Amino acid sequence: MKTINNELRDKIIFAAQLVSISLIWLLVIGIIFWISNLIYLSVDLKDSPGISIGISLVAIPVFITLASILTYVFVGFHREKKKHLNTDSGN
Amino acid sequence: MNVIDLRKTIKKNSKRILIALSAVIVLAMVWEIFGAPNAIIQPINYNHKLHIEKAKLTCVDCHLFVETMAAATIPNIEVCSDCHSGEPLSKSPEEVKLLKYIESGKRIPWKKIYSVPAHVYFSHRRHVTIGEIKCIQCHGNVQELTEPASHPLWLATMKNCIKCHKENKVTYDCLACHH
Amino acid sequence: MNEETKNTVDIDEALYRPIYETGKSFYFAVGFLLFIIGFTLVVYIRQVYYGLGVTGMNQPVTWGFYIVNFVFFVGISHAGTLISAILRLSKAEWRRPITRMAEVITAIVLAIGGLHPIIDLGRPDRVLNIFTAGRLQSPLLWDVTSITAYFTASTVYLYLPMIPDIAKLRDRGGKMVWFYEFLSWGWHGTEHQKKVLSRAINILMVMVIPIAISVHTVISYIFSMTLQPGWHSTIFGPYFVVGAIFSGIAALMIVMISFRKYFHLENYLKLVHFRHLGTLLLIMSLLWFYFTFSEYLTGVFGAEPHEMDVIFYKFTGTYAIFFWGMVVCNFLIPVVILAFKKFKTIPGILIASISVVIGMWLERLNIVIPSLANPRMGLDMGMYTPSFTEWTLFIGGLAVFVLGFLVFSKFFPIISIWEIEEGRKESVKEVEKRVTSYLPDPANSVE
Amino acid sequence: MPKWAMAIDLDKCTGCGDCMAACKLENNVAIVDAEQAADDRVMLWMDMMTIYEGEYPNIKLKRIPKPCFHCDNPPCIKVCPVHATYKNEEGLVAQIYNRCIGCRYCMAACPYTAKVFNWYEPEWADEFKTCMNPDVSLRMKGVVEKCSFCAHRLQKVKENARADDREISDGEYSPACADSCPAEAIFFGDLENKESKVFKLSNSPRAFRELEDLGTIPKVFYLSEKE
Repeated sequence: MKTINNELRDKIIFAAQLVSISLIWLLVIGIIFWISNLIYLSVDLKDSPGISIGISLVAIPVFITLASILTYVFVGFHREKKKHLNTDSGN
Repeated sequence: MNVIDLRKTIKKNSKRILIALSAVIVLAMVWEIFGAPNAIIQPINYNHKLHIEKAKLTCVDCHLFVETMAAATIPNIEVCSDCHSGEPLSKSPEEVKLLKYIESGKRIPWKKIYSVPAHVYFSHRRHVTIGEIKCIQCHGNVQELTEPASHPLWLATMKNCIKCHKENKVTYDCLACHH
Repeated sequence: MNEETKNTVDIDEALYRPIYETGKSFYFAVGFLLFIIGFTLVVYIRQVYYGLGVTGMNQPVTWGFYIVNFVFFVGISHAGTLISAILRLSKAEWRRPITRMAEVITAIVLAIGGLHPIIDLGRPDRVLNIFTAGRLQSPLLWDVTSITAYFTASTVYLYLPMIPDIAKLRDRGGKMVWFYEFLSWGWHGTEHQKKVLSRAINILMVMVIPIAISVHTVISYIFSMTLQPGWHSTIFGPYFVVGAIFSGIAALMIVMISFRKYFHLENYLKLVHFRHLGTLLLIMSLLWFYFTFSEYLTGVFGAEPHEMDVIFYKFTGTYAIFFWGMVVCNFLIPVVILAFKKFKTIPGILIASISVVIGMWLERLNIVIPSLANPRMGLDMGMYTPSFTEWTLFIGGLAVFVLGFLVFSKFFPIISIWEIEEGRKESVKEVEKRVTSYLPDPANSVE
Repeated sequence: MPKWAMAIDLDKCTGCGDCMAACKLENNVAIVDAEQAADDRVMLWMDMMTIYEGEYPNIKLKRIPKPCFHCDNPPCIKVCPVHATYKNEEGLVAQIYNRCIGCRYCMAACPYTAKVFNWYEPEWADEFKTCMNPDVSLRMKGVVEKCSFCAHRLQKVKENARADDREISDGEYSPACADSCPAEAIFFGDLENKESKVFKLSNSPRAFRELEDLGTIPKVFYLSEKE
């Protein structure tokens, strides 16, 4: 009973972690959508689109990098955790 | 044990439950967005078709200012009474209602179907006379209607306005409508 | 399992204590702050209901306290991430007990500061227009993007170095294990994990510095992109950045001193830390004076009539008291205290820090209001008196700051435990090795 | 494309303030109470600058009507975060009230302080409500507004001209202030039309513009022998 509970708990926590990591990607994708919408608007209204594109070229990579760093850490930790658990059970 | 059984059944059918739940949510959203809006019921069941075919009227005969002013105007007793006065012209119970309004001098409380917000300047003249747009384009095939439209055929949202203006290469400068 | 971990961390027990022991004064403080915040909320809702007329702003002075506080709070937020990134990058060993607090300041104050432009809006209900119909060409949108980026970056930068500590809390068991397990991301301190973490922190700290600098530069652009006298100046970008770091360090020291006193962390936050930060503050104070001097000298020397109106308004006019108060608070007091070792004690540094925070707030006031109060056309001079609403929202902002800090200290260690441990275990040797590598090679020098 | 501009002859102007009153009535500009007015929250699209020169008893008084200058290079439109203020093809600097979020950045950026803000929900006495201009939408609290060169009149004029299939003649479109000026000191017209009165006045040696060195290129010309 207890072990089932623990497994379920681990799974729930892992799912929650996955959700939180996907949230940051959601934020990044949202920002990309937003900025591209603004670029479309500035082209449509002939309102100096060059500036918008310039700003977006700086802003978007920053957000992507931030999210990738988080994902990198998350993936890096969990790959190791699995190994860690395997060696534990092996012992 | 009961709890575990319940958990097992839930686990087994989790996919189905999930699908059912999401289907309900999607349906609710679709209903909310595309569902029929409340039908508008007019005080008199006016028959456009009859008036156009039998009485040989045109739109401008009753909607007096379509071609010359911003507002097209909805005809009221003073326009109706040009034809309907004294003896009823038909056996329709609707006409009796109209005559009652005319006799008592009360205005018919028509409900507006097409309207633009107060911060929008819309001119029928600009669209009908200058732009040469047919009434059908926005109001639908009114001459075939035997009773008043229960909901607008075309919604006067800014998105719809801009869409048409872009298609017809007319200005969509904000100042043309907002001032 | 529990006993093992407990034994190993016993030395730093003092750092766990704030999390597990909650005194009556804590609840009292939280209750009091919540009361203030609730009251602030009521006042804000009243402002939304009646319109911005309830503030003291008027026609020539269209921006008031809200924008002043926006610039001020965002300035304070530079304490953190920027200072901690610079210290980490330069491998300053004395950074270890400081970085966490600095990063927390950033996250909390940035959130408060970022809200201020929304408070300032006449139509907060239309704020979404920025997303549906925004103009990236407007400096306000530059702000929105850069503050979002900085907030994301600094939260990540606060969170990642905290993971090992969260894992420690998880292993100790006790309250809310699931919460710590969720946040610890399966950290077990293996070599690979350590490598991943340190690599991520390294990339982040290099990235965070330009983002942080861009944020305050962009905030200065709000002013310097206009043609107004006193604002339209190329020096504003660096001037604001320097001012921000300046006020940030001061705020950091105030927070450090209060926590030191409140949680009895004298053993961790020693005089030497304050002295080092004090020296940094002194440098920033001199730098600030240099920028201020250049800013006003160019104005006075050029003597453009509209520019002179604004300058005289500050030097001898209505704002003279605030202008000279700013000079005293930002330059005279800190320099006198920090330049002499005799005064450079904890109370002395506290006085200097408080004076700098007040001075920097006055500086923001001196930048925003006088330029607006002296319109170029031959119009009457404007007047600005903040109303009760504005004062309340200012105090409310400060209350959110304190509350944020208190709540944070209840859930996470306010001083990075693993970094202290690492310092104890490894850095002494490492520093020795590093310092020897700086010295001339004895074998070579003999020849 | 026409380019609408205004010329104000200060030598003719008596400083009576009729333009201000006409503007307020034409554009449904809210009337604030005395307390608000004392707090510098008067709402005027057409303002009157009063400049005192000299010391008592030799005081000279200058009265200069000041609408929005509808600059060709407007500093206000560059800073707007939501396209609520922009310059259209005919050179009118427009303010779209329903788009405005009330950040007041344009007000801070305008070197002429030509814009006003609705600090409270505008209110009118019942007597006023009957004489509102239906062509101009009412503003709500928390938005910025300013002189529009009576753009609603332009729409009407354009509509009339196009219905009759002709060009707009000089002087056909003119804002309320120009129409009402008893001294006939305000002229309005198209700068691109070389025959128009405004074009001729703008090239007069008496013509000058406010703060020309800023490069905002205002489209309101002042005419004066002095200064």
